[in-house]
Amino acid sequence: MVDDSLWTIFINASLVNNFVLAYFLGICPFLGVSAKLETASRMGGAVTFVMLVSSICAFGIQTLLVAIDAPYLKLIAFIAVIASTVQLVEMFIKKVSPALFRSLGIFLPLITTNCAILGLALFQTNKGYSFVQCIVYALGAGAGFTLALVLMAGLREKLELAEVPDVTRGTAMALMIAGLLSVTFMGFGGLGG
Amino acid sequence: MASSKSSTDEFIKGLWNENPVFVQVLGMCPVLAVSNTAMNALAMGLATAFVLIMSNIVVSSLRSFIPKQVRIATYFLIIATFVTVVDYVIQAVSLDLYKALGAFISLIVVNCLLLGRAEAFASKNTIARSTMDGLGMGIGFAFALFCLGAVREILGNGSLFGASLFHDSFENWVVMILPSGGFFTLAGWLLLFNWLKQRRAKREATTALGLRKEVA
Amino acid sequence: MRLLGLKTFRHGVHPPESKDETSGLSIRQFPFAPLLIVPLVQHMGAPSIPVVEEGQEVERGQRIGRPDGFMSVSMHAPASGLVRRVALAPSISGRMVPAVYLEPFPGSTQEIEDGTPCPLEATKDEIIAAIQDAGVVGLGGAAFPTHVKLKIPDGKFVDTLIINGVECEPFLTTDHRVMLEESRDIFTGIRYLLKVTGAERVIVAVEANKPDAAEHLREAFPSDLNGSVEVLQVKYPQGAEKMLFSALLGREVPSRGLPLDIHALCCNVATAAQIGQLLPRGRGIQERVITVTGPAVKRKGNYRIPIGTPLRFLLEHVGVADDVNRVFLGGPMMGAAAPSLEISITKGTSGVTAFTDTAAERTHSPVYPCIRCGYCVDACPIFLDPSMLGRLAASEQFSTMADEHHLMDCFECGSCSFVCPSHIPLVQRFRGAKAAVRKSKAGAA
Amino acid sequence: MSHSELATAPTPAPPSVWHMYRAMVGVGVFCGLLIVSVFQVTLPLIERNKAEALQKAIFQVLPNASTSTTFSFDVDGGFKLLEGDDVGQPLVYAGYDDAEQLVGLAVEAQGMGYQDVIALIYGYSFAEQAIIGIQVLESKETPGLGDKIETDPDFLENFQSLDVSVRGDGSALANSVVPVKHGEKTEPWEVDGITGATISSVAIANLLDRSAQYWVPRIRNNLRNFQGED
Amino acid sequence: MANGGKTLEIRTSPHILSGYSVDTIMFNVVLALLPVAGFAVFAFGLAGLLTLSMAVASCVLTEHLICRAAGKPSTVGDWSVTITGLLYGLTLPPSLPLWMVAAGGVICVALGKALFGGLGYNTFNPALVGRAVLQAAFPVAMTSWIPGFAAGRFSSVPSSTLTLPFTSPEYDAITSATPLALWKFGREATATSDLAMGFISGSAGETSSVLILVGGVYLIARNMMSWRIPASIFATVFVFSGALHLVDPTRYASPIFMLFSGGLMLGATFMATDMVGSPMTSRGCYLYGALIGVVTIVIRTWGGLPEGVMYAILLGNAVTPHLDRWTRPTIYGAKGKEAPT
Repeated sequence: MVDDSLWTIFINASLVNNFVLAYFLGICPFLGVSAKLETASRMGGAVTFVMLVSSICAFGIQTLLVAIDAPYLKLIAFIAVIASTVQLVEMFIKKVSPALFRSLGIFLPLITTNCAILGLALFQTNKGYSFVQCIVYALGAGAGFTLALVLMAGLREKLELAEVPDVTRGTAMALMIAGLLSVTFMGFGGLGG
Repeated sequence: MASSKSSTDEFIKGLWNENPVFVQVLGMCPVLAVSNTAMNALAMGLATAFVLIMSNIVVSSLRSFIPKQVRIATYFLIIATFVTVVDYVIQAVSLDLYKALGAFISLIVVNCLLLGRAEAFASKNTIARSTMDGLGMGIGFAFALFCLGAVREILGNGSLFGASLFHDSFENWVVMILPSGGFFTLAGWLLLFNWLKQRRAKREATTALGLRKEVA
Repeated sequence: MRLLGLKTFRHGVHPPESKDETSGLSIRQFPFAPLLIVPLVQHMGAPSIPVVEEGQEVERGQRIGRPDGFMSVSMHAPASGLVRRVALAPSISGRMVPAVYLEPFPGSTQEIEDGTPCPLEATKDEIIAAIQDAGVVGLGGAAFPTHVKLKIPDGKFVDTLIINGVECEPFLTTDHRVMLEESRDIFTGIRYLLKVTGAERVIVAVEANKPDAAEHLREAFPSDLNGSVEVLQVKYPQGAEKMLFSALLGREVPSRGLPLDIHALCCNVATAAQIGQLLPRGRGIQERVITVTGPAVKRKGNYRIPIGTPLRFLLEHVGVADDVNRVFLGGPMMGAAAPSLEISITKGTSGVTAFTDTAAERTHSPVYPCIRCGYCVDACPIFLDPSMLGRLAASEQFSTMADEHHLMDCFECGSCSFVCPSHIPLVQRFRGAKAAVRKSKAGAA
Repeated sequence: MSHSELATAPTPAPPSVWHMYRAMVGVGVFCGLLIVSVFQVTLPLIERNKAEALQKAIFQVLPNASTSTTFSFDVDGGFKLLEGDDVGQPLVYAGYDDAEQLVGLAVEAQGMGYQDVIALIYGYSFAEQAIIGIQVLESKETPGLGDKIETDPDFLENFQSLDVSVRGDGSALANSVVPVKHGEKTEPWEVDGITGATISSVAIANLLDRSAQYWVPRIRNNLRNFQGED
Repeated sequence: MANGGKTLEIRTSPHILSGYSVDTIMFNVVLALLPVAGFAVFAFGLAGLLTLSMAVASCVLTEHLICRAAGKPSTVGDWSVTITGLLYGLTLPPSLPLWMVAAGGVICVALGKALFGGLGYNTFNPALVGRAVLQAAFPVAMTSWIPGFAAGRFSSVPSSTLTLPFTSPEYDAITSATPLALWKFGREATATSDLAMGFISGSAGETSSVLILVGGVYLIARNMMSWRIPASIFATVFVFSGALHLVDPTRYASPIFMLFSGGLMLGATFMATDMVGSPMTSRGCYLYGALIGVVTIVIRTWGGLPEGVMYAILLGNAVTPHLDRWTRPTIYGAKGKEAPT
């Protein structure tokens, strides 16, 4: 029995419990692809899209697994579905829009090992969301991921030109910015409650 | 290919020089998410290490059996299987621990470290070497997680493994067990590692310079 | 664009004007130096080819250099005298350039002989040739050969001619005095320019800090000329061509385009005066009006100085403070620092400004990191982001500066450096970056 | 594929489809066996752990109970003893004392807290017409601040007897459970808040109110469901 | 020759400067903050004085020591760290244990500034970094307020102030709620005159709106601060909260209350305007102010916390690079047709 309103779900997934800054999901791409704004926003778009598709798939699988009473297959089924979803999406985009494929192409394989996608599937199952709630949850999570990534990219591009001390350069600084963003996002606590 | 290296070297490298967390910065999600207490961190580290060792063993023993085209799929399958196993075992052992680790046990599947070792090492090396590699990397990972978890728990909760370390009036630095504390603590460890690395590099440079001067 | 009643452009800065000390002083004739060094490169373009030899005697006003192609002008002897040498001489850029060393005869007269006049009735091409022959270049400072600018290609046209009497550069009062004392020549020059360009109207632009000049020109404005005198708000760099167009016409010269693209043409007021003075008499440029000023100068003033007068002679003549340590040709915003006192006055020199050590703020100001105050962004008349450009320059990302941040549109007016509270030498960095970009482009081509 | 092969054959022929099937199916069978056997071994343990945890929570919120029974609720049919997996139906847990007399019901409830959903179980006493205990099952409230809802003795005292009596007609609660500022509690249906952790304490009060408004009238109207069968 | 053997200095133009310098700007900000700090000391007595002094001292000392450790000349002389210290101190509850004040000061400068490269590269406002981390670290202590103008405030300090390092503070029974908390959790509005004059409890520096505005006007008059940012914040807050207030005055506080309560005045005037973290273009400044205003009201109205200015400004800092990028003005001549090159 989950009666969370769609708005609550969205705000929660994007701001209050931001996937990156509160749940630490998708940290690898967050640190890896956030150096340039352009790639960051594209990655955000790609992840949001895959999240949406795999969330729908995961919802179907969960329904199926409950029906055949095989909860132990959940993880394997999810990861298989996500991997193949990514493949299918890749093929689909390649066929439908080569331009989009060129801009997203290199990120799609990376997304398979993006824990945010699997995390989304697992969380939505744990929370027992309905179909519509799942879609909103996926959109919220994707928006939150993109927001965090884009903010991060802006700050990193700015600091690219800074005289950052040698010890801080690289991942350590990215983590510090992430920590500060995380502190900032704490201000959203209680929204959507 | 590290053909000249002994199995012990494979073990040692994961602990320090190629430490998956501090040096390679891999598998960040669990590192940050469940390192809010030393216990959680250690449990998570050991769970990951277990999956890593087992998947390394299985992958390396099947390495001639698996065709190249389907290797990633099979690796995922193998890893996911062991993660499911760990998931159920932890549930059976302690429900509280299971609750604390939450979905992050399942998320071991997408830890880049596992697929990385399977692809880069286990699929090309003998079972013995792969085991040692898995052990080294796994323990190195668990060690790093413990380092984070210990700092966060000591400052954030005034305790270590749940045992209170200070007087009751100790004021907890709550931020340390919050998400931002995870980022800051890891950043702090990385700063320390960077600093040590740079200091060593500088010292080596000056020694080399000194030698050159002596020669001259 | 109009603000508070007076037209102006957006952005810009308000440096202290420091014009009061010389703006009231009439133009005075300057004596000949014992040796005049007349560089054959006083303009943008190809050096003139010397037509005199060592040991040759020349008359004042006689041609000593002929143009080398269209992008070049004639040179004339500033005094009657003996050509000592035709050799290299130091220049403001620090490079050695070919020059004619001329020793004026003692007692050489400052009277000028007339040549073959070029009347207003002549054809366009004849007038253009006469301007080239008179050695006229832009006297505002850029020293661009005027006849090149006036040669309008087929298919292009000019509807408005702007005569630039803004003189926004602090300290300088050259144009101010010229407007007051040579208005007749200015209007004669304007007639020639209108004829050549085919423009329908002329606007004489004067900054609001020279009300007497504006008033005088308004009174002297010939009734048969279609045009007006416009008073503009006091703001630097109001005198830049592009700023004038946007202030007066509301038109913007396209990026890396020419004024012709917006059917306008701009000419400095002193240049117009020279044309009006020289063409009816068939003469060439031999001297020009220069403001000699600055805290270190004892007898400040506006002088009519023979071209080729060495800086050392000039400063000795007007007297400078003992602790003078910086001399600029031009004003303090865009003027170039003199590398030595051996260089000489050229056609492009609109002023000589000397500073003492104590007045030289920049020397002692520590450089801080950019604090992103945004002063420079609000100052840049081209709407660039000097802060970003400065940071990019510091990390030597020159191609990014040119490709994404329009580095090449910067015309080095100095507004950003002037306002920067961190004292970052922005313009200096941009010059370096531009040179690097040009070099790499040349290398690629 | 070993190295010697690689060395001798620069462009190795792609493996046959059979090899791929063999690998996938083989690994799949191995993995399937492993998972299913582990699942079978651990399942009873896990069930037992969960049951114990639930039992503990029920006895915590119904201090006088010594046994408990699970009921499922159907909007049309009222409460029924849970048989098998009655998936999808909300559950309540009835607690009985040593004399097998019904002491009360334990009900699970959840609502949005400061950071995330707070899930708790509360005990409802028939005799007192009041909530007589709560136990937080899941909360991510700020440690040291929001998590006082689990530790603050003053706050927990609210729930030793929180009035949730129903109106005469049995349709709704007589008084809503309302949060008040710390130290300003005057009525038995008010919840005395925690200074500095207002959000979390208000969230508890609100989620209890919402749950009690729904459950308490239904429980009272179907009282015989719990007594009749035992 | 008059200048004898002296060599000429060759520097590129321009050769004159506006006379503005980083240290003069920073020093003037310190001057503008002094009345606010003075009022804080007047209102909270010894506790206020100790909090502010400790905040400034810890920040300045940290910066000095870090510069030393890095083998660079100390940058304390540019006054920027003094501003950080003052602002940070002004945002703290005056009864905060001094050891926490010191710890936060170290965090301000080390985490907020030095590790990013020092002045000019501190993307987030250092004072707010310190405060936000403290708020997350010690939520209870950071939300325990003492009332201002207490009797005997100049002769004694609250028991919490002198808590031993690393131990929990003990509070006297005199803690009281801020106007925002009173509104949020009890719908009690505070009189506007009390808000404006500072007869309320709250952070050391958020109590006197009038003096904050005086300082702001001084800086704006000297062109040392962007007027656009505070103007945009105030306008947004006024319009947004005013619209809400019109909808339901019992649920949503009046716009005047929103403007004058909490840290909005101090934040909008002195922290959001920190040059390093705010946009450089004018349009960027308007958007930045609007964002801060909206986020502040959203957090205050619907969020879990009574006050959101700090988070709003930090978020504004994070968005600044994008604002700068989006509002970059079109360069001169780009509108016309591109000329053949």
